[in-house]
Amino acid sequence: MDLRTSVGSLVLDNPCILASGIMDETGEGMARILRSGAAAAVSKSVGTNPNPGHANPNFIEEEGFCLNAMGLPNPGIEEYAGEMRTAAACGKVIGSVYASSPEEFADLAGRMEDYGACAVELNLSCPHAAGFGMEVGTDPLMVKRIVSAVKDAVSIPVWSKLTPNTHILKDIGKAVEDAGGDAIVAINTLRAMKIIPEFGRPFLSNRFGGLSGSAVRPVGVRAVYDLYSTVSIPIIGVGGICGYRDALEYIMAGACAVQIGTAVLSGTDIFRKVNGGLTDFMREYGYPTIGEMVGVAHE
Amino acid sequence: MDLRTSVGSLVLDNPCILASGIMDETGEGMARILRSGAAAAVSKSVGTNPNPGHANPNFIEEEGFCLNAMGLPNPGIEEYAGEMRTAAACGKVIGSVYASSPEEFADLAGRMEDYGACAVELNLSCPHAAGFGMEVGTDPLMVKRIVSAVKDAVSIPVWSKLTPNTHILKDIGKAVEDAGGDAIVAINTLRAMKIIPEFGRPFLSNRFGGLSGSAVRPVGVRAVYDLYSTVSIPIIGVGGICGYRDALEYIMAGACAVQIGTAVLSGTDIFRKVNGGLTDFMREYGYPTIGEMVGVAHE
Amino acid sequence: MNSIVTVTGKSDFGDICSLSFNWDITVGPGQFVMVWAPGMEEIPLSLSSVGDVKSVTFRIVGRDTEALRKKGIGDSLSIRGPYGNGYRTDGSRRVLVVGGGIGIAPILPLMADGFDTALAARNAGELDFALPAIGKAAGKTWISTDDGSRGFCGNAVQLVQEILKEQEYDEILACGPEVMLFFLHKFCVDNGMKCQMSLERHMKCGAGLCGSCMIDDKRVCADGPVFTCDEISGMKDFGHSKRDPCGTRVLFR
Amino acid sequence: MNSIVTVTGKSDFGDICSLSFNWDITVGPGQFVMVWAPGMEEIPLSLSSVGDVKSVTFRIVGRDTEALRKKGIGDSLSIRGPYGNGYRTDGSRRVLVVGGGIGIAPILPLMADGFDTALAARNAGELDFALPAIGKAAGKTWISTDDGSRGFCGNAVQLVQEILKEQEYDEILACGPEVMLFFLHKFCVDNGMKCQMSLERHMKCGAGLCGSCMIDDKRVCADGPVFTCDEISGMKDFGHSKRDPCGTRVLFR
Ligand SMILES: Cc1cc2nc3c(=O)[nH]c(=O)nc-3n(C[C@H](O)[C@H](O)[C@H](O)COP(=O)(O)OP(=O)(O)OC[C@H]3O[C@@H](n4cnc5c(N)ncnc54)[C@H](O)[C@@H]3O)c2cc1C
Ligand SMILES: Cc1cc2nc3c(=O)[nH]c(=O)nc-3n(C[C@H](O)[C@H](O)[C@H](O)COP(=O)(O)OP(=O)(O)OC[C@H]3O[C@@H](n4cnc5c(N)ncnc54)[C@H](O)[C@@H]3O)c2cc1C
Ligand SMILES: Cc1cc2nc3c(=O)[nH]c(=O)nc-3n(C[C@H](O)[C@H](O)[C@H](O)COP(=O)(O)O)c2cc1C
Ligand SMILES: Cc1cc2nc3c(=O)[nH]c(=O)nc-3n(C[C@H](O)[C@H](O)[C@H](O)COP(=O)(O)O)c2cc1C
Ligand code: FES
Ligand code: FES
Repeated sequence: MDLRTSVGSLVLDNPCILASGIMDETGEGMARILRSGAAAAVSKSVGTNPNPGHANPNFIEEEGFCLNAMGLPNPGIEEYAGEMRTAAACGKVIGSVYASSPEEFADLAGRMEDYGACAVELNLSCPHAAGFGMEVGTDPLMVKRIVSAVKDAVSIPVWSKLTPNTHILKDIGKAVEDAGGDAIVAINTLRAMKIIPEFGRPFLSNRFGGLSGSAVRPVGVRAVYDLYSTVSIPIIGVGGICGYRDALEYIMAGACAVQIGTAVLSGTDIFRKVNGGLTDFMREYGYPTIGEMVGVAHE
Repeated sequence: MDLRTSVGSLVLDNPCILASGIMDETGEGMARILRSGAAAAVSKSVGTNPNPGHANPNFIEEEGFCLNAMGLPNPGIEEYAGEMRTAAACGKVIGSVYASSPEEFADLAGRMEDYGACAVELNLSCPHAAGFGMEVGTDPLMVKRIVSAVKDAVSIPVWSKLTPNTHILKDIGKAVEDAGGDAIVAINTLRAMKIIPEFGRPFLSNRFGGLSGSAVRPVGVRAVYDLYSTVSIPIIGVGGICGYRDALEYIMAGACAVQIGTAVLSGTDIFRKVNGGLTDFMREYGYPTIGEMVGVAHE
Repeated sequence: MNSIVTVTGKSDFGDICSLSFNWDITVGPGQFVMVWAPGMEEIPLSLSSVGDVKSVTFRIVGRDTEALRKKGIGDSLSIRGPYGNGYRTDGSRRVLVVGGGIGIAPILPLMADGFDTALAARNAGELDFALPAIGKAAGKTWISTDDGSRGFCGNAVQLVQEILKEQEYDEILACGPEVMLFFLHKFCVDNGMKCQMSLERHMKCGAGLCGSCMIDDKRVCADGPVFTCDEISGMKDFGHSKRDPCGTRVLFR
Repeated sequence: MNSIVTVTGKSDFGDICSLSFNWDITVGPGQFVMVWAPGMEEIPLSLSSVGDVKSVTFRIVGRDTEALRKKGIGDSLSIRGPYGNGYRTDGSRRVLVVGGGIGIAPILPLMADGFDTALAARNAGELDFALPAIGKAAGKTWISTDDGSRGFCGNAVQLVQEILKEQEYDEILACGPEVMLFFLHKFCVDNGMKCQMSLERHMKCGAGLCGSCMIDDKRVCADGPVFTCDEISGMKDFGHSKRDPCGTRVLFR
């Protein structure tokens, strides 16, 4: 069984990538995940300036899902250089960036390339950061301009991470493809809220947050399925993957690789476990490569 | 403690309503739920002609959520007269209708009024019926035309049930309000999919379905919170309510009543249980009426 | 939650087929599952054995049962459930189990539990699938066929009348065509016997949500499929009408 | 999942406050919770008692601890957790527990378990909150203050050196300011003693996801907060630098 897969020109040892925002604020955090069996790690989404993110409370886990509103905390692109270099020395790192204009995106992406990123991931999808994320990522024209600007600025592959909080996901996917984007990552979290009745107010300091974990998997699989039927660039699936069968849902829906976030709660060995499960499954069901499984659910 | 609440001019004995599509294909099913403590029941969404819905499999329950693609099965508005009359004899019934044009919506709504419905609920949100539901309900202009046409045709309150599968929920809510809609119901299910790896294909015959149950509650609460800050007509909250604290999340987000669907899986006594829990909570936390709790999480 | 199980055994008896599989879930006699594989619609089937190895036994009556019969050892099936309440037996009553036609399949687990059993079918061939179970039965068994080609000549109700001449029972547990159950229920009511009967209606969710399987205000999938004598007595639809997949009421012939 | 608990007890000792509440969850000594109520930011606090009644004991150092101290009996708190690994004690080693300053709070459950304990503080007043626990301690207790106002005059490391003159131990379990732990760790390494130490970093999720609490490649919230002597020996950041809420590295003074 061969777990290797490729996202366009980028070849990965296995399909499992660390999702952005998970243990990746520091270079050593990413390095550890790379040692734990992930084929690559996506960095924390980094902006131009240092950002402490939203105040606590900004995270809660419930049965079946997590809600977070970290608010994109990061030390700023300048300071992040060291973290990227530490991580990139240990394996493949994808630099995630957020910005509010095409120029700023292009600038940040260029820095990530300089720092040794093997690809850049554009955060067009965070649901709880005013002026960023899905606020720029639900306008197909804006998305097109951002992707074009970044494509002009870097020579590494450009991935666009999209939001499921829209009825025009296919249009946005098309915009990415039209602008020359190299891959689409889907999904980011669902815009959500938790209220504490005893206090009569929202739990998260930011009120709104993003839903992740098992609960969003059926939405993510659907999004990947929808995109696969619309674009021909590679798709990376993410959202609620907790085991190999979840990863297979995404792969069969059309993803050539997957990202794992919330399931790191169950341990950093999740990457090894998923890869082990995939190997056994492929042996039992006669799939020689990951590629043979990509998109089969469309047949 | 007084559990009474009102949705505009409609006064309800308690805030718990049966959601559309649950045990309401028949009049006797709705009658049973009304006897089980629900203040009102929403009928199955009914269209002009008989519709067997999508083929089996069209439902699956997992931990924390259900996925369904019933495909709006119903005997057609003509045949449904008997069911409505049976149910309306036992209590308040809201007639849910689906259609693809303003005229058809108006026609169906008129029939529901004739049958004794105390309000009509426009299904602008089903995520798995081609040409209906969210396909008409994500275009604010179309929504406005539909609501206007129905308002002209009936004298009972007109509720619009909206989809969370969009980034323009507030615009749609505004369109409903502008057209004179009497209330907004949020949310319908999230468009979603489940793939069976061993078979390499989607489980649901329709491939796409709708996600319901606990998993969608944080999305529903957020939607109600967003709408409450946008419109001033009443809002009815629905999505993943399994207990009184879940109902309180919706009420405090801005809902004056709630609907319960998937939690009927746990028993038809869910309505009584939620009402009991609400009474105890209101006593302990000093809320004399439901109305005092509506929207408090915005303060 | 569905389970993907692998078929480990298969037997064919004319137009009746039985598939067995390992499925590590506790199931009671009378409970059912929703069975699916690509290429067919998902259908409800009762479990015809409920030990470590489970099985379903079905008559080929249409497209989906035809598709299911094509499955062989090693093939995968999607199984949702178990759903429904099953028969309640507490040992305090003398019980006679009655199965008619393919309705014999769901009562095979009761037979395996040692209850006395009456089996009725149109002809001898239609009973073949039950012969292995009859061979192993610890309780008494009686057989009737409409054409007399095996056992007593007559229908299920007539067979029960015969049995009650020689033996006393407090309760009847039954499964079979609704017309048989209708007359058996009437017989029980007339003779002051308790009964539990497994009913059928068109099923979609199987779990008690969609409301497509209603008889009056009861969901066959979740409140049943096994109902008591009293519950059935109150059902206006019983023996009278059912719902098609649109929810339209259809009268029995 | 957070729990909403009701404060059932409160004590104030100068700038140290203790709140107790009923919370029906199993917690081990050294584990912590994220505590919140409207009007404050959520903060990590170790449990200072882990029996049927739980408590947190905290020094007022800023806005959120100030807000928390305003809570009284009957008020509600949101509690997330318990998080972290806690101290591992298996009875096979002779253990000395060492607490410094507010770092005494997390080791009170160990004291309640009967372990011998050394408590160090700046002055007598800062030890007041521990007196009830010292009164009830089954194991030996030693005290030191920087100014000699109570017990031995000196810091925690000096106190430990004194204790080891009269008594043998295999392992030290400690909590306190990082500078104290730094020298205590060095002492353990130099003297071939095992140790476990509870560390602190800025926490957001508390659950091991967000990565804001990293020391080297370890998450203090999920891989710690209690680390072994060997783990700490490998930490370049220990006693040297921490991360601010942006993730920027900040050197200790
Ligand atoms: C609780 C329950 C348990 C059952 N157990 C058994 C069993 O153990 N063995 C067995 O042979 N049969 C059993 N049946 C009946 C079985 O489900 C049908 O024979 C089967 O669905 C026929 O499908 P088909 O496509 O082959 O035939 P079709 O040509 O589709 O239909 C033939 C007839 O089967 C019935 N049917 C079809 N689809 C459904 C459905 N979704 N739900 C209910 N009935 C349906 C209808 O009466 C229909 O007229 C059970 C039914 C129920 C409700
Ligand atoms: C695992 C753990 C257990 C702890 N247990 C206790 C305890 O039992 N008793 C006790 O008094 N204190 C404990 N603390 C420290 C406590 O969390 C801080 O004192 C508190 O957060 C200060 O908040 P503030 O707003 O009052 O002060 P601020 O003015 O906000 O900050 C004062 C200092 O507190 C620390 N701090 C602030 N916010 C955080 C945060 N989110 N995470 C970590 N540190 C923070 C920083 O060092 C900061 O410089 C613990 C910390 C951790 C990480
Ligand atoms: C704590 C946390 C922080 C996150 N931060 C980011 C981020 O900075 N950038 C981003 O693109 N996605 C971020 N995400 C979203 C994840 O990368 C992922 O898309 C989402 O959580 C769904 O996957 P999962 O269910 O496997 O977690 C974050 C998610 C969580 C839970
Ligand atoms: C089996 C099933 C059938 C449904 N049918 C309808 C329908 O006909 N019309 C409609 O507006 N919503 C329908 N819904 C959506 C529910 O009314 C409700 O909006 C949704 O399930 C979320 O609420 P819940 O989590 O309480 O179930 C259906 C949901 C389920 C699970
Ligand atoms: S089949 Fe859905 S309620 Fe019975
Ligand atoms: S606080 Fe988030 S990983 Fe430790």
